[in-house]
Amino acid sequence: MADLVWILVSAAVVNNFTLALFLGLCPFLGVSGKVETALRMGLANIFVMVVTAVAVWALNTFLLPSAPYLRIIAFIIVIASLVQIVEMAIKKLSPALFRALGIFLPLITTNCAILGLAIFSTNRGYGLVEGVFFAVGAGIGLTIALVLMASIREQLELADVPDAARNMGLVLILAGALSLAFMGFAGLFSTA
Amino acid sequence: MFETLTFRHGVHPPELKQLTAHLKIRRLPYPAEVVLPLSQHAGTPAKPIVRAGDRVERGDLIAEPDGWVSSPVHASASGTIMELGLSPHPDGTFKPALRLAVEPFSGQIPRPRLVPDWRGLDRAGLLAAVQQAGVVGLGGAAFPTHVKLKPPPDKPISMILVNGCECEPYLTTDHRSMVEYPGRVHLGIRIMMRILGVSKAVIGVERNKPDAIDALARTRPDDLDVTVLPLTVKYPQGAEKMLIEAVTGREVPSGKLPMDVGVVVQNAASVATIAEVFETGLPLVERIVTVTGLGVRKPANLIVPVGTRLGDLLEACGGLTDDAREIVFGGPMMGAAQANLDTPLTKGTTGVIVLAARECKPQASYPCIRCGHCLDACPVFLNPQQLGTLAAAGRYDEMAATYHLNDCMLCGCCSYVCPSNIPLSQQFAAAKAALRQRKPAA
Amino acid sequence: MTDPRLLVTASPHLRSRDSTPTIMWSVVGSLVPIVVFAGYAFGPSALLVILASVAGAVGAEAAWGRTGVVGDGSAVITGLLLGLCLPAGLPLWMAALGGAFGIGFGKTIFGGLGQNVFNPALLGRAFLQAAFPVALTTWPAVDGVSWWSLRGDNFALPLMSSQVDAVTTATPLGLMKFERIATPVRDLALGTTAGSLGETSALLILVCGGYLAVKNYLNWRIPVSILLTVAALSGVFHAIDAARYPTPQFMLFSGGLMLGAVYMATDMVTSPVTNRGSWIFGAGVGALVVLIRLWGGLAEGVMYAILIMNALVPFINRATQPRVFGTGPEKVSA
Amino acid sequence: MPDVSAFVVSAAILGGVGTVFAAAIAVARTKLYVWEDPRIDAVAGLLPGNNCGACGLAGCRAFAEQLVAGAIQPANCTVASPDMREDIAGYLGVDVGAATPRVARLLCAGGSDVAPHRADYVGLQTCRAAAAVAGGGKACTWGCLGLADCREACDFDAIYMNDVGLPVVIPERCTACNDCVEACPKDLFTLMPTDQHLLVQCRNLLDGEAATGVCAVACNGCGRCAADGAPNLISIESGLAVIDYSRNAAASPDAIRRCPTGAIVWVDGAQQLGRARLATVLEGAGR
Amino acid sequence: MTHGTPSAPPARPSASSQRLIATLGGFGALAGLLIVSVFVATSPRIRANKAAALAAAVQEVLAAPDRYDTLYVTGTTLSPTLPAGADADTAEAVYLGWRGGAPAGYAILAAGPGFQDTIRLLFGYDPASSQLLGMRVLDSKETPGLGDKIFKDAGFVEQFARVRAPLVPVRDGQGDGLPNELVMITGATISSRAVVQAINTTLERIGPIIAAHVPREPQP
Amino acid sequence: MSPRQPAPPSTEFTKGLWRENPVLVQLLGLCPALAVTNSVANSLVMSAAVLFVLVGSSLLVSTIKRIVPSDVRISSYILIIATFVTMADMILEAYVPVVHKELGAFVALIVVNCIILGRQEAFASRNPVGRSLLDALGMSAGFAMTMLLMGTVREVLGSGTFLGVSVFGPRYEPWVVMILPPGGFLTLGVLLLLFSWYTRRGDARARAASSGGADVEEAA
Ligand SMILES: Cc1cc2nc3c(=O)[nH]c(=O)nc-3n(C[C@H](O)[C@H](O)[C@H](O)COP(=O)(O)O)c2cc1C
Ligand SMILES: Cc1cc2nc3c(=O)[nH]c(=O)nc-3n(C[C@H](O)[C@H](O)[C@H](O)COP(=O)(O)O)c2cc1C
Ligand SMILES: Cc1cc2nc3c(=O)[nH]c(=O)nc-3n(C[C@H](O)[C@H](O)[C@H](O)COP(=O)(O)O)c2cc1C
Ligand SMILES: Cc1cc2nc3c(=O)[nH]c(=O)nc-3n(C[C@H](O)[C@H](O)[C@H](O)CO)c2cc1C
Ligand code: SF4
Ligand code: SF4
Ligand code: SF4
Ligand code: SF4
Ligand code: FES
Repeated sequence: MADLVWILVSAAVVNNFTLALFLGLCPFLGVSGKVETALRMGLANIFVMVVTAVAVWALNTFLLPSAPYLRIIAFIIVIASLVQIVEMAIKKLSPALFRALGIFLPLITTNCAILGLAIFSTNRGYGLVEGVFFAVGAGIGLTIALVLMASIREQLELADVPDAARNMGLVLILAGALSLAFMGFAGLFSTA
Repeated sequence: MFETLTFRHGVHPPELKQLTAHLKIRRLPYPAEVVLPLSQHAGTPAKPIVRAGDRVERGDLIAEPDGWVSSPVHASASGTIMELGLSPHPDGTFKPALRLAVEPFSGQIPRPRLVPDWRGLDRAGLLAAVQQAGVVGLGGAAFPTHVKLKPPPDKPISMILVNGCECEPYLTTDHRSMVEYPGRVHLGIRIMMRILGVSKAVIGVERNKPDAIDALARTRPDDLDVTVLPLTVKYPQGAEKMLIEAVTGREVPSGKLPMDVGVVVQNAASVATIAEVFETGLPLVERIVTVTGLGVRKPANLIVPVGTRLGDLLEACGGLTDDAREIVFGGPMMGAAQANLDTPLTKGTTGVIVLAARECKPQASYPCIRCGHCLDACPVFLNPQQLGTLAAAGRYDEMAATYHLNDCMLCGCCSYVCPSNIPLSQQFAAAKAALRQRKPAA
Repeated sequence: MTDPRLLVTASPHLRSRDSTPTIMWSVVGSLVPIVVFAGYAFGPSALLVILASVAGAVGAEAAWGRTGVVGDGSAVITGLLLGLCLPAGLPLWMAALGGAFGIGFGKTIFGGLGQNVFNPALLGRAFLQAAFPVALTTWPAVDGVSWWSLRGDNFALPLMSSQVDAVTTATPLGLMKFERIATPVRDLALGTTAGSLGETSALLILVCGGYLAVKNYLNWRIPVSILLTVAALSGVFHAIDAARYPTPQFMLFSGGLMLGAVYMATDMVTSPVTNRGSWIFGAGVGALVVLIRLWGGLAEGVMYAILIMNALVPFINRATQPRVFGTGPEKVSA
Repeated sequence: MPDVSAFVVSAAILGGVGTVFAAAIAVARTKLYVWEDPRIDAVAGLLPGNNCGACGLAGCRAFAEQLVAGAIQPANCTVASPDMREDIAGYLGVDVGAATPRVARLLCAGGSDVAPHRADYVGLQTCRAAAAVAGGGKACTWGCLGLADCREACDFDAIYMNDVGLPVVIPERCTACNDCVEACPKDLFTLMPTDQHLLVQCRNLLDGEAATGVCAVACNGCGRCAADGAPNLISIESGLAVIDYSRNAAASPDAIRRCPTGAIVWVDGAQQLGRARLATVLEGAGR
Repeated sequence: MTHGTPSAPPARPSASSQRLIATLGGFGALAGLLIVSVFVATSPRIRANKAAALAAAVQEVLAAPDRYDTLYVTGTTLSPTLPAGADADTAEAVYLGWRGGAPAGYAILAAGPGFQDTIRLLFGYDPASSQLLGMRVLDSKETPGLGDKIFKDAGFVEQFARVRAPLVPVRDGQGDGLPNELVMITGATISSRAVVQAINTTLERIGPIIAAHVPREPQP
Repeated sequence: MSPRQPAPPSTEFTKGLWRENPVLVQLLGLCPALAVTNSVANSLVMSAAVLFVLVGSSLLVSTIKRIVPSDVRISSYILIIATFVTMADMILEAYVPVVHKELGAFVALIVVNCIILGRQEAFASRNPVGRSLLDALGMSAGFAMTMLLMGTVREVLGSGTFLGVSVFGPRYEPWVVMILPPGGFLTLGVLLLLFSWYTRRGDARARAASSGGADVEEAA
């Protein structure tokens, strides 16, 4: 249990996917403009990550032992196709949910964070439960980073930012500051 | 009870009332000309019924109300109507007004009893008489009094609340009225009680006017349920929502009126005026005005004919000092600066403050440091910090939709406390104006 | 009467006397005793380090800020506070670099005073700590050296590492975390222990902060909620396992908590504007301090706790908009 | 160790995975597909994307939907260049359509040289804020305050403030989006078709010397233009000349010749509002 | 972008399902073939690299044995053969070194959470004397300049060739001189403790298994 | 760019360097740009891998673009890209094992690198083979340029070395933060600010040069 907590906390804050591992930055910059959108994107991410964790576990257990060199390609295809199908299903079954979360799904599919999750949990040899905890932690971490950044950016939209700094450079510097702040979580729960 | 009766938040500006608080009310000599705007009240402007060259006596009707939420205008002096033209208005624009040349040596004797005796009137008659006498609120907004005295039947009124706070610094108009005419206040309450069918009245007075509290308590008629309630000295204690909160502990719901909580709030001088018009039979043609500030030579509390031009008034007060710099109608917290000495005083002018240059050095503005002092000051619990940032970005719709701009009463507390000197309430006034202008177009 | 040339301005025509520069310079004034105490405890090195970080901060403000903003005094505060959370033996070039980074990347880039998200002084320190972790955790010993001696290689050449091996020692928090040795609270309160320049005299900081709180230049709710949260949480854990977790008194008076709670968490620009938000912010800082100190990898967590909560401030502000008069359930505001 | 079987296995796995998911997608797209006219996105992509609302619709995408539906014509987008309109028309196979171009016109010529301030306004430097403080301190309370709210409101950089502090509209850039009209607290902008040339650049309701006392180029209501212009084209209402544009066809520059203050003008292209203009007006009026 | 005006408005999806499946299936098979070819070409080198890296590490922690055997942990015993169903790359193993015909100690893998992320290391251990023989960090993300001293600080690493299990971490200058004390790195206490902890926990589990194992030199 | 005539081939190459630089302008592929630029060597190897994948898949995609049905377009591209990535991964592991280990998962993550998929979607699937090749080369060069820039700044400040060679001498105090995550964000942030400052200055100049009468009057 303690290990599971550590996996979750570590993925969420200590080794935050966005701020410490540099995963999923393109959408991080793209959809962190509004808190509302950021939150939805985060939730959609958690969902896809859990789906991914399960798929990865299945692949690692049943298919890949016989052909480990197909790992990358199998992961990506399975994830991409799964998400596409889920997307279509949501669009059909619940248009409201689709508008809220679904529109982010294609953005997420082709995103480092998802494949990164797959590769990390494979490298660390996570089982199904550990993998899901890892996925939830990573998703929460991504959501935290997105929402924090979005609320900061909403505030800065009204600030007197010099024209020359009104671009993504500023967002990256903010991410740097956030990343500095998150260094405070280093070593959390890692030593008894 | 010590220091308990008040509202939450608010500010403590210096009171600065000592210049005129002790001065007896005097009568201003008639000027050579008065200018009577057709729009001296909230609501539809009055319709003129005289033409250039007409001769009128003091108190004669010269413009009649145009509908229910409207108020008539009466000649404030005997003389001749010169023209109906545009005249500068206290709101900074030019508005239609009747110019009247005052007869130089007239005794200014009005026709007898233009307003009937109140004792013989029923409710409807009283209400009609109040409207015909041109009585409007003298607390600043000049809202026609008869409208407030006829609430819709589904809004039962249980209390009359007389606003004797005069929380604005400098002003002593209501103060002197209460000290010198406490009987009129009580008579006014009696008449309002009859109109509204209410038996309970409370007079709220800030503790810094002990002589007024004393005078009102001394003259209180035994047969009326009237309480004189001393209140904490804090701005804006006199704002009606704050006053109601202090006295009843209830909040007037956002977007609602005092009558929604069963209260009618009327300024003390307005109440005295109701009594006065019935007592004298003369409609509302003059009012008490405090002329004060470091920029005027002889500060005074004056009875002034409505329509007297600012320049004439100041001259009667010894003129401006050499360093007079800014002239404000109303109190220093909410009053409006005037650019034109030809502007006439209207029924709603509570005071004239002349600020000296040393009082109004323009202070440098700094960026907002998010100190939150404005949030702690705002009596209606808005977030002026956020509103100010949104205003600067021109996001007026968001201000109204999310941050309750419409609840802002422009009291100026936020601007007063802001250490960065951000003109918050001015931004809000501008935002409201922009939204108002945009609304009808859309 | 001749028409005077009148002025027309918007109401209100009266303004309170406080102004932003007044507030800022008052804070500077209130920091003077703390700086003097740092000088007394750590010798000339202390004053040099503080001077260097102020120079870095003010220099950056003058170079990159809008014209004429140095006079508002806020950059001086940044420099002073940064200096106060550095070790005395730090090479001066690092102190100046920290000040310049804090102002440049923590403030002017957002548009200067009032626009920043993170506390510039702490951002500068976080940068320094991540850049030069060893130098930033080299604590000179408090006693056994003459007042006049430098407490480290303050004069190391820019970009170069220090050449002198100073006498160093562990901080009370380091001793606690890694050795489970508690320093007596009396020593902590009086400031006779090792640590950064301003984390030494908790009592003095409380007194100076009290002055600012009385003048309403800082929001007392923030330090109060931080200290209460730390005391409560550490009290609970100490009660559960006294051998493992330090006493609340130790937690309150050790490390940078006092300086952080009184002077840094209260930076109005980077803390919530609402009073309800301030309580939440303070509680958050307190909880994070306890979390990092008790279970984190670092001995001290005040800086990171405040920075992390800084990042949450826009969110807290959104979530704690005041209840507008005449709407919703009536509540008595704090 | 890799031998032939590895090749077979991997080809089979990947081929199989590909096949399975292709089949799944094939099923999904028939069962789950939600159709949306792709032309809407395409047309929205061809529009300028300013979302200015000048077309009267809620942004460019709404305009695109209407275009695809055939409810409106490409020319209704005043912001798009002629090329862009043609692209859209070509793409949808419809007519570009025609709309009379309109531009914003300023109804004031009282720059700082001719219309003085009575009092010094100090405070927030926007027209909107100043207007609420004793009208901004300008002697003519109808006149332009020159604090450029309109320029700030214009998304198309079509307005610049000239040497006497008046906003000048650059007709080539103006898209008639109405933003400046809404921004001006003194209601000094109006959108006019470019084929209307006669214009009274004044809204001051005072007459005679009261008017010229506050602004040298104010309309003083003397009535000369009404007399010189076509019958019923111009009338004087409360001290101001008012043009009846329904009779625009009868308008000619004759009407402006005798105007003593130059308040009425004949515009073609940009309005002339600077010092240079004043010199010619006053010279022409023999003053 | 160069595509300018889009061409004809795309109508509803058109391709037949068979074509879909054929395309994706075909590409899949093709891709599989390509990858396998490269795999076949590179895998000997990759394996050699890995083996070399492992050999170097074992060399270091067992003080240069002549050679070593891979023993897989099967339940509570060690066996030279891969347990059924396990994968050679992932199955837990220890390495038994031989020097001059005698066992030179076991090289054991250990891992544990460090300051930033998991630290993975290999250490040499002699069950007879409970003596450590050496330690090498294989993988860590510890902070450069601080935490990375656990493999860059020679003084720290050398201690592992002498110290006895179970290890007891002590601060510099504060130990009692006992044989199982290990001096931590000042400024990187956490990382050094993490190393100690990882070794101790691994030994707790594997120590008895190793102790029970009788080294038998397999036939060359 | 005029939508009607195609641009000369040379600009297909040069646009990627500056005007449409994938990292600085399109803000794509940021993850590797931040994650692996903590040393110049890593940056270079990563750039080479991207070059290999981008060029390979662009060639293939532009060749087969006609036979892929639109519903499985993206899936097929991903399949193709993943194939090249897997190949690159194995080749790197075989020939530069040390760097491969440092790059970690980021070689595999080239699959989802937004630059590559973006180029297939936006360019290779609509253009002939030759142009696609130029485009791919240009984009890779632009990527490599930025990576090199970042790698240089971060290695020089963060370790005091360039490609492992000391720059400031032995007494240099490295700014460790530069090779940590915050340093990556800060470096790219500053780079973007400088870039935008530079382009804005250029724009302002161009504007001043081509300004019409109105702007002249405005200046007066
Ligand atoms: C649009 C409007 C409508 C009002 N209608 C009523 C009304 O129907 N009855 C009433 O008693 N007061 C009415 N009031 C008067 C207000 O209660 C209040 O007394 C007046 O606005 C002056 O308040 P102030 O000086 O605090 O601004 C109305 C006010 C406004 C602005
Ligand atoms: C901020 C503010 C302060 C006010 N202060 C006073 C005051 O001190 N005395 C007063 O009679 N009315 C004051 N008013 C006006 C009252 O709200 C209310 O309109 C008035 O008492 C109604 O009486 P009337 O209609 O007779 O004027 C204030 C209004 C506002 C918005
Ligand atoms: C940016 C940064 C990185 C750090 N990295 C490590 C690390 O990798 N390993 C470690 O044990 N401690 C690390 N620390 C923790 C501190 O140096 C901590 O004070 C130290 O581990 C304990 O100090 P001591 O050994 O002097 O008692 C780091 C601290 C900071 C601020
Ligand atoms: C009570 C108080 C505390 C402050 N604390 C800090 C601080 O911790 N760090 C800092 O850089 N500036 C501080 N300032 C100064 C100023 O608010 C700060 O530089 C702003 O963040 C710059 O926008 C403080 C100011 C006040 C009034
Ligand atoms: S002016 Fe408006 S926002 Fe400001 S304190 Fe008064 S009511 Fe609140
Ligand atoms: S009082 Fe002024 S500085 Fe303080 S938060 Fe409000 S607007 Fe900002
Ligand atoms: S804001 Fe006015 S000037 Fe600018 S484009 Fe719109 S209508 Fe024309
Ligand atoms: S036209 Fe109106 S908005 Fe424009 S500067 Fe003049 S007053 Fe301001
Ligand atoms: S490279 Fe784009 S999300 Fe990582």
